[in-house]
Amino acid sequence: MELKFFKRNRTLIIKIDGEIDHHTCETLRGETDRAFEKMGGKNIIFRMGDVSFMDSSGIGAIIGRYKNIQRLGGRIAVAEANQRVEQIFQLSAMQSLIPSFPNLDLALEYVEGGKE
Amino acid sequence: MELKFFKRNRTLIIKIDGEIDHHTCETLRGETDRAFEKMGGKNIIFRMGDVSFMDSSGIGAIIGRYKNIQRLGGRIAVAEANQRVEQIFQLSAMQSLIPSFPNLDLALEYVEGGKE
Amino acid sequence: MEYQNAFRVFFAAKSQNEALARIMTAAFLSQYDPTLSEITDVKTAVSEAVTNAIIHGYEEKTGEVELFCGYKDGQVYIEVADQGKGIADINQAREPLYTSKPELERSGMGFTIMETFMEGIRVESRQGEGTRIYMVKTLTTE
Amino acid sequence: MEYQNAFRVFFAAKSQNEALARIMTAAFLSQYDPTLSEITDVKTAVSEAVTNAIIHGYEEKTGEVELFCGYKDGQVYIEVADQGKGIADINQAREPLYTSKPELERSGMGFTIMETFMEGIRVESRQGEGTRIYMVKTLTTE
Ligand SMILES: Nc1ncnc2c1ncn2[C@@H]1O[C@H](COP(=O)(O)OP(=O)(O)O)[C@@H](O)[C@H]1O
Ligand SMILES: Nc1ncnc2c1ncn2[C@@H]1O[C@H](COP(=O)(O)OP(=O)(O)O)[C@@H](O)[C@H]1O
Repeated sequence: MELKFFKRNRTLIIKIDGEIDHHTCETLRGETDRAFEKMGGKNIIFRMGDVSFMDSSGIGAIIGRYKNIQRLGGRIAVAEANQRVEQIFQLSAMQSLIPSFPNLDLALEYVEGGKE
Repeated sequence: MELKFFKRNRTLIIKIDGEIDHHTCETLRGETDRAFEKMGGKNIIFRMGDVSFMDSSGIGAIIGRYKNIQRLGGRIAVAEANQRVEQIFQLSAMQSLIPSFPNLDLALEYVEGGKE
Repeated sequence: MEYQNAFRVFFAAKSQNEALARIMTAAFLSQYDPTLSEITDVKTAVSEAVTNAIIHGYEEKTGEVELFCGYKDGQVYIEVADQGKGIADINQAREPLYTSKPELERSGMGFTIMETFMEGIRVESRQGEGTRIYMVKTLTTE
Repeated sequence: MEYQNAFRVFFAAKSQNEALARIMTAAFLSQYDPTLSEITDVKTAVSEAVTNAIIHGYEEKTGEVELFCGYKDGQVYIEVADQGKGIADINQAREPLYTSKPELERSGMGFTIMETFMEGIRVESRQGEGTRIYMVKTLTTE
């Protein structure tokens, strides 16, 4: 798994490439939290277009970030998830908390639309 | 492993794609012998540029074809073998019987140069 | 049962072997021309079960995980086993969203995913002795 | 020996599992950032040993092949074993170009290739009980 971090307005964008499982989630969690602290910001978007595999560990990691962010009044969203990743989100009913958008622009619109 | 058969003059050219091991050699042997019988010809060239793996089973199969062909007065050559395949040929000292050429043209020149 | 082909592997209960288990499973399956989606279904279920063995069975301590893959008449049979802690209440464990390790950010969706992506799942577990999961999937054949 | 990571797999002595054994080995090795050439060396040696178990050990009849891969301090340890026929004369068997199955178009180069591509190889065999090959390779580390 490879991670790339970008900042747009007050949103940290994390592009995930490769496999998300319990093993790689440790990196995903650690690096996301570090980047969020260092780069500042309020919201998080996970760009998942290049995720080649994800199991339930991915749900745990995303919900974990949601819990942290939400405490600070921020929003979190997922963008570009493929059908398989989407299916796993649906099973977990995660989408009531963390919406999933087909592209980055829609995700940005949603997270930046949160109250100040 | 995938095989493609071509005929040029009196030479059957076999392009091998993929892995050559004991398992795939059965196909390699069977299809080569069938094609040789059906398409006629005198010589054989194995084009090995797209062989991604080969173990000693490959040597056995090539020498086996050599023995058949030689009885009929034909020649056999290898073309485009990568460094790894070349190394395995060298270990077996097979090259005294079956020369290996960097490209098809040189291999053709050699096999077609045999006596009528 | 007489399988047409099968392997049984034992590996160290280390998280980097989750990917190894998936690759082994996919390589075995690919002999039978499954669809990409079938491969992913089985890989995902194996990933869940192996992860559970490592983090729940052995609680991330030393141990050995067993993975079996067998094929017979269009069906793939999977077993994942550990000799770890065992499950006290299997019914509760299989409930969606139930996890005994929220502090590790587990989602409690492992069993639900195994049930969704495979056809049958059976759980054998004894506290202090370990857990064995059996799963089956029928491959579509052309 | 305490390995830093290891797996031990048992699979049916079928020729399609030669590729499976190579994939498993390569997937295990790739955790340690080997060079492509090191991966191919080990895959080739494993392929030779597994093929020998299938065609010489079990003479293409039913049986189970065992493959072990372990890693410790920059070295990869491989074991391939069968419970087949066994080798009567190990020295003769290890000679380049010696084969007991010329009718199967074997080249007699299996042991030579294992010796060339791995650093150490040890052969344990008893007639009627089976054969176990041990091989080691040191990975270059940056
Ligand atoms: N191999 C196992 N050994 C011990 N307990 C297990 C095992 N597998 C699952 N469990 C128990 O079942 C619960 C639910 O498992 P699961 O649905 O996979 O969710 P999660 O792994 O996210 O906790 C786990 O939290 C754990 O308590
Ligand atoms: N696992 C085994 N069981 C029984 N005999 C074996 C085994 N491996 C090797 N041999 C014997 O050693 C000989 C040489 O093996 P090898 O160098 O790999 O060449 P090849 O496989 O081409 O015959 C074989 O022909 C066989 O007689």
